[in-house]
Amino acid sequence: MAALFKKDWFGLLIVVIVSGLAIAVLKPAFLSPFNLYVLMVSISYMLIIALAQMIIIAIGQMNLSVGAIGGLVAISFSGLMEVQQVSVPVAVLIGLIIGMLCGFLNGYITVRSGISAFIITLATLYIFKGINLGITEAEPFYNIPETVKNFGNAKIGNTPIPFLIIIPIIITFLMWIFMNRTETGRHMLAYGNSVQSAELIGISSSKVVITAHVISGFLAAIAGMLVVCRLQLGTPNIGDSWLLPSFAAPVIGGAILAGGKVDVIATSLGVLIVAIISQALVIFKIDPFFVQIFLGVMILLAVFVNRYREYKQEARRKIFSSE
Amino acid sequence: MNEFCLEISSANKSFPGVKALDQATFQLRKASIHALLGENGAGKSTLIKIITGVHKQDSGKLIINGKEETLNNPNDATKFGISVVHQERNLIRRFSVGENLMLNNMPKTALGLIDYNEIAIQSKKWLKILDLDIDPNTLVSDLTVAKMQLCEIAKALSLKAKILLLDEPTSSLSPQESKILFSLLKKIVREEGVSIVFVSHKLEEVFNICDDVTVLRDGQNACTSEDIKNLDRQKLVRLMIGRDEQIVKSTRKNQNTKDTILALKNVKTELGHKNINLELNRSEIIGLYGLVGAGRTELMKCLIGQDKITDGEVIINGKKVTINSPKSALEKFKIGYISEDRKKEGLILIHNVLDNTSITVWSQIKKAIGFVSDGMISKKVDPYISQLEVKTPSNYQLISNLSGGNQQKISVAKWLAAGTDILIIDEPTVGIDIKTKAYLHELIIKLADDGTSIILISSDMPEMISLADKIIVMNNFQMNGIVENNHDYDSVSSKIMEYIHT
Amino acid sequence: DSSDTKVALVPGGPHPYFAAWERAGQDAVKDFGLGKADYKVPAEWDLSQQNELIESLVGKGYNAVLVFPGDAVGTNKILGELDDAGIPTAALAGCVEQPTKAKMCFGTDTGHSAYLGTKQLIDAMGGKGKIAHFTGFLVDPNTTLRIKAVEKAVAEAGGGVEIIQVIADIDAYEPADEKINAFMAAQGGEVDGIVTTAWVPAVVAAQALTNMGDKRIKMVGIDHDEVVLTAIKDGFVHGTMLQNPYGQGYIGSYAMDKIRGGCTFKADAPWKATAQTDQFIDSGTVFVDSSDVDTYVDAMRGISLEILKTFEDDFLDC
Amino acid sequence: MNKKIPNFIYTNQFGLLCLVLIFTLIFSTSTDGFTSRFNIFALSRVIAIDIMIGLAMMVVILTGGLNLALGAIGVCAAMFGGWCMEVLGIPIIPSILLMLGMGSFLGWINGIITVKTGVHSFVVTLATMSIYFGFMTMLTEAEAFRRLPELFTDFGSAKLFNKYVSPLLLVSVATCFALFYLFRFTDIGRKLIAAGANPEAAELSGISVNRMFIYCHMLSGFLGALAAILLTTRIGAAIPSMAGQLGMDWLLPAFLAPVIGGTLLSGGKLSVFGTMLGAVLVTLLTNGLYLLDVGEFWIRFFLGIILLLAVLLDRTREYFTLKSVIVS
Ligand SMILES: Nc1ncnc2c1ncn2[C@@H]1O[C@H](COP(=O)(O)OP(=O)(O)OP(=O)(O)O)[C@@H](O)[C@H]1O
Ligand SMILES: Nc1ncnc2c1ncn2[C@@H]1O[C@H](COP(=O)(O)OP(=O)(O)OP(=O)(O)O)[C@@H](O)[C@H]1O
Ligand SMILES: [Mg+2]
Ligand SMILES: [Mg+2]
Repeated sequence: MAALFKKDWFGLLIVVIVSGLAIAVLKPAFLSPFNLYVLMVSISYMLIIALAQMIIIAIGQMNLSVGAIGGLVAISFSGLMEVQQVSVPVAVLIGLIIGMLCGFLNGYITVRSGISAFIITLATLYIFKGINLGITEAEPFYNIPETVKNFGNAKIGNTPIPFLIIIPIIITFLMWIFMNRTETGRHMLAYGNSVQSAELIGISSSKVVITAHVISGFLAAIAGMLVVCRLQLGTPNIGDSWLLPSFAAPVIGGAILAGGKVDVIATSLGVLIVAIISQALVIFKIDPFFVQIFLGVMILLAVFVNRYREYKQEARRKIFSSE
Repeated sequence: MNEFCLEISSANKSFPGVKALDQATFQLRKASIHALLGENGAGKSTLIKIITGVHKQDSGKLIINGKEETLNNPNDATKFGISVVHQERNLIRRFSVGENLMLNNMPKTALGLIDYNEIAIQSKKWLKILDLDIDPNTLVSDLTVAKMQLCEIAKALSLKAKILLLDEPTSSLSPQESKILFSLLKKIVREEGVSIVFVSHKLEEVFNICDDVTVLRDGQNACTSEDIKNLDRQKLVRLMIGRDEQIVKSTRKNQNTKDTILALKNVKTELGHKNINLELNRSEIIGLYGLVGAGRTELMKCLIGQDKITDGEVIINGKKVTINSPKSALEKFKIGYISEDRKKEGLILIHNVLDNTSITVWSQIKKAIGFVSDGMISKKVDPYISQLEVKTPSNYQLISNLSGGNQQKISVAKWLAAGTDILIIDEPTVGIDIKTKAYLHELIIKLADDGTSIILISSDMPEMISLADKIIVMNNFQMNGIVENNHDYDSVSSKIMEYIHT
Repeated sequence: DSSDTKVALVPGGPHPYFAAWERAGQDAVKDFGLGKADYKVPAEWDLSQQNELIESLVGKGYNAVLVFPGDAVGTNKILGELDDAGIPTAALAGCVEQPTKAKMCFGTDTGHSAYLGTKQLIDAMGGKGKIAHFTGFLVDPNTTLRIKAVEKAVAEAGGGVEIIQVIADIDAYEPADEKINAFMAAQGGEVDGIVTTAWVPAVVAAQALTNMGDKRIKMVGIDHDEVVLTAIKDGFVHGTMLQNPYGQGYIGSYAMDKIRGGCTFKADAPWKATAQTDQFIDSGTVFVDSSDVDTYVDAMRGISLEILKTFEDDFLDC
Repeated sequence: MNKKIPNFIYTNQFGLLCLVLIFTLIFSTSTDGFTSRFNIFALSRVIAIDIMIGLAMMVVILTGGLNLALGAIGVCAAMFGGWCMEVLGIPIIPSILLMLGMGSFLGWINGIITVKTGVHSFVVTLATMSIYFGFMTMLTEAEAFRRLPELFTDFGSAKLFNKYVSPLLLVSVATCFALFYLFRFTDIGRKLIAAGANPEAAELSGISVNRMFIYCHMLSGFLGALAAILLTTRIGAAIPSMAGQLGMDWLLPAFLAPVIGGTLLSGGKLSVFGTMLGAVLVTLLTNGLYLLDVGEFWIRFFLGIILLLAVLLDRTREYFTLKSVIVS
């Protein structure tokens, strides 16, 4: 228990459990299979989007172009299938390659120029979104193959678990391994902690930065394609609304924007909290004119609860250190 | 054919506005300990950074094991068996000690994943070698400065390098810790044929362990690979600073005022201090001595209102007061605190010399509607900057580009400029060259003579004994006793040690 | 001279709704001998961007502007300034609020369209049941009009119909998907009808009903997104309220040319009045259900030609 | 001791100035209409507002934080002002003061929460963005205030200097000078910068860091309100959607200008005139591209490319100037 208490994600877990229970008691429909299904669907791509941002936060940078990459991949993916009649696996592959290329571009230019990733990805945000609009002229692609549509809709057996969430779960697991158990992952965190120290230690900036951005692009690509599966159409707007949520989840999960401190589990719980809050707003039929206010207050509350735990922990450490 | 494992010939290195190395030459004999000495800013760290591939020389040759080589990054240096402890701490604060030690060379499981058990086991071994009793799973951010430094040394050793570069490894170590380190260094030189470059401002250490000496002055060689046997302290100092060492004699004028300016009575703090009683008179220097971790810094932070005093009385000029922030400490009670951790708490590295030195005086010198200009600031702080002989191309140089010693001078200068009544000075001469150290000592005495009351925290016993009027010995967040200082090293130091161990 | 007329057709941002304007402009150039009638899209869906674009177009020599107002009020200022510079303007597809310097509003009365759609829905539900309303950004004044119009239609239906939930601010696909599905999960069993009054919610709701395979819940959508039309054909959506973007661009360009040629609007023209303006010309709003979803394009063209035929006589003094 | 201030030509501002001049030259020779009176006037107005938005974000970036609620604060201030002028009939000047007060107040709330809870301003302002905007929508029911005093709205269309320049630009430039003065020549400005650069060191040097951070947030709210006032005079009405959904349309210009202008995202370093030039550069590029006829759907693409080239070019300049310093 004490070990649990020390974990970054413990407070968030409490928030999730308590709010989940509270909502379930007030509105039993919250735990209905269909609602759980819906919750999992919305978590599925948000989780990947959050991880795509998290890995960049880990190295102390920001990726403003996650949404633009996701959008570009989404329309390439659906466009290839509709216009070029490319088969699904090939389209997926090309989509992933595009995502990684975009990420590589971000990372490469950032490292080579020494300009802050914030500016570089802001510029590439325009570029990727520009290509997206240039290709589509703002018109969606509608002819998504049935297999893709079915994937977006199917549940596993008789459970309320959507097929869609399998990939995010695998990816979250892999990301956890990557950030905690691989040398490259640890080097990324070290780099995020202190660029100067990392360089003196002999960690290669270009390797760390480019890898992180490529992974970020890769994840954004997956998210983009998952959204296509889910929406069953490839609209150029995919990704437009990703930016803030992509930051919100890791930051609610205690990530430090300056870098070096991120946690995969806490980020996942951050995603879950945001999803639960926005679902609660619907379930409780909050008047549309109040929705924004509630949303803001809930986010603050969630963060405060987590913060309170840190507070307690700090107080304990102060007393410990005197003994 | 070549007895040198590492050579640098006629190296030049410039930074914007500064020529850090000017035709510098350096030769490291195999299986020897080579002292690299010089004043602050002489170019020692720059030389080391060239050897480790962090910087690239503008011209000049780098010869490793007889062959000319080019190093593009720190990893290249590692490949040649060069490992280093930089002057700045380079541990990843949010990682555990063990992981930091093994960061370049992580043990992996069959699956290619990091094996944390193995990390703990291996790192434990290296910690043991330095007599360090730290759990490898401790976070670095929870360590004291001294322990961090020891961890870095352990890390450098763990690479089993043939050439070991130590840039001021002992700057924040206690004599005991240094002693352990030195016997270890001697052992690896003797038994494993390792060659060591040793940078330090503590000349006793140099005479204690080094074989050869190279001295840099303003980036040029003042001497090259001189055998230590041919040198004595006086000669060495003359090589470094171009004149004889001035011995600071504590000739305090008016230390007999009985005008109590600050008193703590039965103070308790939220950090765990208990029963703290202290009386500071005008013009008095009180020393706080204790081993690292005794809670001296913390006590002072409570005094200036950074952390809370929970019980007891603080009396300033006879009046009971509450100090709730460093701001009111400075503005209302004229108390200043010179931090021991200049990078984190003392200076603003991304700002220039002028802004850093003047940070404490803006409120004082402002005119109507808060007007403060660079000119006004310069007028106020320039005297202190030049008095301390800060080595900087201009007042607009960024602090991060100054050498460590010069950074320390700035963090002192800003408090001189503030003109406080009570000055708390925490480890003032860590990493400071002997010339400046002597100067700082004179300065502290002069300040006290001129009416400032000083609380001096130092882990440097000789420094403490030469400066303080009385010495309070602390251990474990409590006061163990007070020693009246008669400036006789032997008797006072044995009394202090006695108190520490009670 | 018509060949001097250079019309810019400026939508609010990149959006498929307006795609027909491009074709309409080209056809107008051909059919009426205009100098230019170009479709110019702001890079982003943002009032300031739209203003910047319009200003740069004027800088480039366009001398008539048809604009989908980025904001019903906020766009007025620039229209006034264009008017001062002798450039005629009109609001297209959506209206600006009076007082305005726009020569007319040619488009859809958004409130009325929502009202009619809700009426259709209530009919389809047999005059009673529970309704949910999904709509766009609350800060768009049109959204408020739509919410009120739906309420009005419901009130007129007597006590049998009730609005159980309004979900707004879902103009992006991902949040729309999340919220609408959450609604279906919580209220899907209770609700009998859905009316959507913005493009994205219509698409997402149609998709959700299709995915659920639920034909019990009746839905009336808006606009002509393929997803909505397909769902109508498949019977998952009852119908949709269509507008006439092609006609808007085509006739709008024509009207601009006429005005530049010296025509003025008649004082006694058969204007319609809406909540926003009383210089409104309906570009045609039709309700389409499964019976006419395949032929709606022709129907629309018919309406356009109908309007064009009498446009000069009814509205203009030349 | 050498007291020379670093040479202007080595600074980021100089690089930006060059880029602005280069692009002005390119656009004025390769497009028709760029130098037309109408276009320059329109540009000056857009630039004025973007500068103000950029400055408002800059002063929070100074603390190492962000103010996502900037747009929401702006809209709230504008709507509040509209209400004062239209409904309460308060005269223009007091109304403007009230709007500025409103902006500062909302900024103050951001600051207080950030400082007292220690939660990163990103999350705090993400939440307050929702809250402020939600209250605004709820109270106004998204109704605009359109019957503002004519004197007020005329200001937005007024033309100066042979009808080339909007007075809004003068307000923004004056604000730049005021901020420059604040940060360069007053004790409080210097303290703000020091607190942002290294809070711990600043605190121990007798600066009340918390108070400084609150000031920064208040100043941000104040400038946000000022931007909203300019925008309101330009639009001629106070409308809830003037900064887009949740006020987020302001975020891009808000970040672009200061970051291009050399303000450090980690705090403690800013450049007022850099921010100004950043805003000028971005607006210039957008305008030029619209005029260049690159195909409207490709505009964003080219804007991105040029932006990238611009920062890379500036980087190269920096590299070479640094080299020349070493040599000398
Ligand atoms: N990155 C840098 N940029 C600019 N100047 C630098 C940089 N690094 C060092 N310098 C300058 O080069 C000179 C030599 O610095 P160096 O750190 O080598 O001195 P040092 O001998 O190690 O001094 P200390 O004993 O204080 O550590 C100094 O004047 C310093 O200000
Ligand atoms: N960042 C930290 N986190 C947790 N504990 C800490 C931290 N820094 C210091 N401590 C603890 O506080 C105590 C006192 O620290 P510190 O070493 O600064 O004392 P000190 O007497 O001022 O020593 P010195 O001045 O010689 O360094 C130690 O027990 C140390 O473990
Ligand atoms: Mg050094
Ligand atoms: Mg200490």
